[in-house]
Amino acid sequence: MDREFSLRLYRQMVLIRAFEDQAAEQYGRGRIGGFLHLYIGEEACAVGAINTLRKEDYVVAHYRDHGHALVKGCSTRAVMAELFGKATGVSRGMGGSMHLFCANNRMMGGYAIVGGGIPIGVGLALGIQHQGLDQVAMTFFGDGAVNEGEFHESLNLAALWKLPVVFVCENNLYAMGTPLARSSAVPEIYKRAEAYAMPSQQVDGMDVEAMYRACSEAVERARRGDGPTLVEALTYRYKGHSMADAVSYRTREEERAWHPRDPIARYAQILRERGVAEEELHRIDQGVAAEVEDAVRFAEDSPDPTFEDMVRLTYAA
Amino acid sequence: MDREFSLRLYRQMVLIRAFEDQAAEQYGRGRIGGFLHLYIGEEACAVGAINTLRKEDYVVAHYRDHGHALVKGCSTRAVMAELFGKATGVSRGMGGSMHLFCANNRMMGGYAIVGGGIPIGVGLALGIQHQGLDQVAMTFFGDGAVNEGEFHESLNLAALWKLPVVFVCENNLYAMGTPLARSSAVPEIYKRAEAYAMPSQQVDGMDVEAMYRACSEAVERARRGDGPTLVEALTYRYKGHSMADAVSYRTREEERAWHPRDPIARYAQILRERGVAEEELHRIDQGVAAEVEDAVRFAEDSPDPTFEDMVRLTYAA
Amino acid sequence: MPVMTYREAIRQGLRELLRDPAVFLMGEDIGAYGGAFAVTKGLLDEYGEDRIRDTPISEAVIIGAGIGAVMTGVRPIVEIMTINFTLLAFDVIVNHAAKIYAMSGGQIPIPLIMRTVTGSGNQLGAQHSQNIEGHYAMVPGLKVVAPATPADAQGLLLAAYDDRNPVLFAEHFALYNTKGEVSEAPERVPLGKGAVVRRGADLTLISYSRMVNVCLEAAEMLTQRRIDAEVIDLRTLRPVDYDLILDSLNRTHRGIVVEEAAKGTSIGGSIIGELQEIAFHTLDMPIRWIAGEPTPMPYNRQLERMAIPNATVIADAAAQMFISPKRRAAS
Amino acid sequence: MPVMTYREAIRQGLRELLRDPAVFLMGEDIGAYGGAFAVTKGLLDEYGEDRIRDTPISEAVIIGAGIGAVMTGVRPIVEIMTINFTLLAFDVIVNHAAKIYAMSGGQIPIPLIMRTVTGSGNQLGAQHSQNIEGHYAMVPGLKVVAPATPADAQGLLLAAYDDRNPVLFAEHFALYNTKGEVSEAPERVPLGKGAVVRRGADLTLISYSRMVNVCLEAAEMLTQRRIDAEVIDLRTLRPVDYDLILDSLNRTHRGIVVEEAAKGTSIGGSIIGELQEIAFHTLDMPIRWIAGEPTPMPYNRQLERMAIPNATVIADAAAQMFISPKRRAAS
Ligand SMILES: Cc1ncc(C[n+]2csc(CCOP(=O)(O)OP(=O)(O)O)c2C)c(N)n1
Ligand SMILES: Cc1ncc(C[n+]2csc(CCOP(=O)(O)OP(=O)(O)O)c2C)c(N)n1
Ligand SMILES: [Mg+2]
Ligand SMILES: [Mg+2]
Repeated sequence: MDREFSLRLYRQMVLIRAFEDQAAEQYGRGRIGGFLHLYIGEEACAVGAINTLRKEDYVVAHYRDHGHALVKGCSTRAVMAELFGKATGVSRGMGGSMHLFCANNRMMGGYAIVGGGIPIGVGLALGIQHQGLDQVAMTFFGDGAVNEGEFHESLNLAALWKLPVVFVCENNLYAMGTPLARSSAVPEIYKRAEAYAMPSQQVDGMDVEAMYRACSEAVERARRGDGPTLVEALTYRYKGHSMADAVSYRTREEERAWHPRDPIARYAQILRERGVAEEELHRIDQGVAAEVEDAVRFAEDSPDPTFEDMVRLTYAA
Repeated sequence: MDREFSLRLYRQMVLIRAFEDQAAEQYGRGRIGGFLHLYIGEEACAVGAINTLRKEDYVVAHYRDHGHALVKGCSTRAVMAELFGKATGVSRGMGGSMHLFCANNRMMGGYAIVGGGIPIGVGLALGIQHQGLDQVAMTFFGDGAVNEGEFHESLNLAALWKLPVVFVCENNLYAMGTPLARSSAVPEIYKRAEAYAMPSQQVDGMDVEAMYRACSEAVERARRGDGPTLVEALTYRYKGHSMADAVSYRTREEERAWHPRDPIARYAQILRERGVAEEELHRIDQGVAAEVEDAVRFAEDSPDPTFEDMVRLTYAA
Repeated sequence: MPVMTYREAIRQGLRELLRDPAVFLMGEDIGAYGGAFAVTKGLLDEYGEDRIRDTPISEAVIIGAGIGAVMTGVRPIVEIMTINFTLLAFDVIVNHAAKIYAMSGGQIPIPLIMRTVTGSGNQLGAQHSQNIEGHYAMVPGLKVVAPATPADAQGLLLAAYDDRNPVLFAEHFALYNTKGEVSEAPERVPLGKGAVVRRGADLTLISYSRMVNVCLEAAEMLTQRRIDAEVIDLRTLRPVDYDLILDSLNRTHRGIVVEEAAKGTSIGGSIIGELQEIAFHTLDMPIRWIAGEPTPMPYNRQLERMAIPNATVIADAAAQMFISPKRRAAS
Repeated sequence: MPVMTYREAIRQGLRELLRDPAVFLMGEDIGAYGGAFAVTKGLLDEYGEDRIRDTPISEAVIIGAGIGAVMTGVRPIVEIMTINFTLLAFDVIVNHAAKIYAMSGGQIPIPLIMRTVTGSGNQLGAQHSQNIEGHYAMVPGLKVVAPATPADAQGLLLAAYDDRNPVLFAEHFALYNTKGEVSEAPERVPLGKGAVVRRGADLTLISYSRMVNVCLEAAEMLTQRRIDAEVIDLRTLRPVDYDLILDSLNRTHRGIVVEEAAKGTSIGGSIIGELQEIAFHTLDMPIRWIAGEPTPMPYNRQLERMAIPNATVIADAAAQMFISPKRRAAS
């Protein structure tokens, strides 16, 4: 893999982690409200997957969506400002952490209804197909979402109509406190695609290049007009489901077992082995830290949206 | 197969057909309202499947439910009276053709929402399991219903919890005017069960004994506590979707090709080959004709439910 | 002006919209079957499979895919066979279609037309006889339209296409064969504007969809009793045209809201709730509220008839308002 | 009487019901996780997996399986994590749970308790901040309960268990930590009966769930202005206790309906629609209707606060009713 591109992947993962750490801190200070779902541990999924896309391709995410928004091109400032509920936020302070939208970057939203983004991803692909474009839609969701009926309806329609959509299931083994084996009769999620004769694959979601490779293949297939793919990324969220979660449903041993697989530490090691200097990595880390701090300041200094904004935004004129 | 039992299967199929013919006629005369969905051609499905059940087992059906109700033990009179909307109908004239209920016979309803009965079948099985009983729930639906999300949620839950339920998909190749291949990415419906590691089987739904055998196995599995099965019955509706359907979406050739497979004619032939006398079959036919005529008279002579009935039946006291 | 049925008027409207290559139709049995109510009959042959898309029976993804598609700039017109089945897509409509524009801070409008069929009265039983448009008319972010005439059906459909918001378009099955004049050149009927379909001085009947015809019938009956009723067709249920209603009540000082939906399940309550605040002092007496029986719809023909308001009931209620308002209100 | 939180009162109520071996609980994360709002915390250890069933995220089949199960005589109490997610089961609740008793001609009652959590005010954004109980309260065949106090929460839960109909039981997340006295011995609070929670002579505030507390606060403020407000807690939203409201209005002659839900999305309109007919001549002026802003709920904290009624707004509106009713109504 091209050196510059590798460093880009690395930087994005580091950015997400730093962003999430900062978000957690600001949440603790009461500057961020609502639910906050951190993506720490899962960075390789969004980074590997979304880097296979072009700017004009579409992304849909669930509520654990900071990473997806940042990788798809939303500015760190605008994402942080959204978490602060400010008018300068990606969604003007109307959406919050769970609802990051950025039409310019074709980040078509985070959705707080489990599974809710899946049919929308199908629809984006339908719109692409109808226009005869060679774009792709990629839709992210968790392992818990695959038991919603909409997942099934979406896979069937996408396969039936050969729509250019890539379904990315971020299987972090838990849906809130429910382990996959207690919610899915068959815990290998990628197998669900067989019922629709849809290609599918299980990938190491802690390995950013593996994610990139698997999604590249899926995106190419979609772009060629050969229809959808289901990619199951095996990953782990290091933190609780949201800031409110005391994580009593899994053992500390299990958590520790995942740390050697940390997507960032592992990739840093790979880059070192490929000859990237320690200080280069360090420079990246520092650049990211500055970027996130700047974003916090920006968010703090930004104005709130107004009551008139709220009223006006109920209907498009 | 035991002679008496075979004749019972035969008689039930003949009864359904005669009932449906009569219903069509009465519909033409305006005595039956609403939508009327005939089961002509599909008789072997309900007859083969439901005869594997005990009286205390449960059945749930869709709106094409006359056959299921008759086989599960509802009286011909009460079913016909329901179609006439009379107070003596199985559902007191409140449900009509699409909503046949008979709690005594554990006919737990026909449902007019496609797929609507499927979760209810799962729930019946859950109630059975919670009580530690060895009963079984059987739920019928069409090929169109498998694309509803509820089908998928139901299969997953039933498989995950090993519930004693048998899913019977009556695949008559069309959902209204939509052929299966244009609605399902994989037209082999039984394959959908694999996504949940659920046993499944495709059966000739025009062969009453084949249906009986396949469902016996499924029912035994459920009764043993080994969980659900999906049975896909390949069948054909000879008439339109409902009385309003001019059947313009399929060819007369296709229809004709199914006639040699007529479940009743074929089974009559088999019975003859097994030594049943022509006149015995004839006697059955005549008995059935009389039964259906009696049912029509009964329905005609029955009173309507009252306004007070309607008001009272909004809530259980 | 040519006379055509409500069904033909809608079909013509769809043809007009299909001139835009971004438009395509999507729904269950709208193609090969010609539509459960024959509205889209013939369109598959005219426009082909890419423009007239038969879908699986998957209401949630039909609407959901519609939402995603409009985000790319195309204009699917989705159809749910009857409004009863929209309940399977309730989350998609209410949690998604209605909220994305606001949640995105106004970046992403959802100009999605959702055609569906409402109504009771055909002995279809409880699951197939609901007037659920009222549920949608409660939801901020949605617009809801329920035309009563061929011209309005076509004109509102065209206006819904111009609108940048999700529009639930509720056609009434019992109106499909009713006829009326429809202008040759496509003419918009603006969303959010009701119409006075009968001028009258004594009393205002406020209604929508099929019940407008029933109100007109009642108004006719009332002439016998020398009562001159005005009839308002709301046409759009969200937003409601309160200006028009107020103007009428300021002249008549008496009003009846008439709905086919089971009482309390549509917008009658909300309308009265608003009106009694803004029109209290122009009202000689309380607004009467006539609606369907609050019960699951029975199959039996007689009972079903009794469960739905008819012209006699409306005319009687109206007449009573001119006899002894005090007694009535106190009873 | 012991003092406990709303959360504990419900948990105690569930324990009381779990004495019946036919009862079991079923829902997302109610077991190992202890419930999203910790209501069922500890119950898995006490009752085991067969009685406290964690489900997949499949709202439709959670409710649907509940319906089927009650038909066999067992008594699942199903939980949908928040009322926003019940929209994915809207068909199952409205087309099935609400209608089976009637459609079956009264053979098959559906005594299913559907617990869920309503409310806004926690910056959860548009998809997670809806008070959808009002949608259900429209539906014939359903009963809907929304308790405001620990004692009512427990008492209504027990009464819901005695009832033979489907009951949507809407708890408010912001009330879980509020405390109140709850009798030691389980005490039923009948469905369909409201309560006067504050006696007053001048004005009636009609509300439910968390807004009852806000109304009490407003009533307290009003004493400063020498206005003595009565506060009614509806407790059950379907059926509404009109007798209680009427009795109150006959004494006070002025009323305000207060709802947290976006205006027009709950039962306020229906209640006013009914009241102005049956109470017109006892009313000195129109009933005021105070509810949430009709907009998808914004995330921003200040805007969210502005979108939900508060005590000051209610008190001001009440005070205005004693200044110049004519001017107000005309404005
Ligand atoms: C329809 C719906 N049901 C329930 C919830 C509550 N909820 C929020 S997140 C979540 C778990 C989802 O888990 P998963 O899909 O695995 O995603 P993860 O959080 O692990 O990334 C649940 C149950 C919801 N938001 N929407
Ligand atoms: C949820 C829902 N969507 C649509 C319909 C309209 N509808 C009634 S029957 C039917 C076709 C169902 O076909 P299938 O499941 O194959 O059963 P069949 O009629 O062939 O027995 C449709 C679309 C409905 N009743 N419910
Ligand atoms: Mg997960
Ligand atoms: Mg079929």
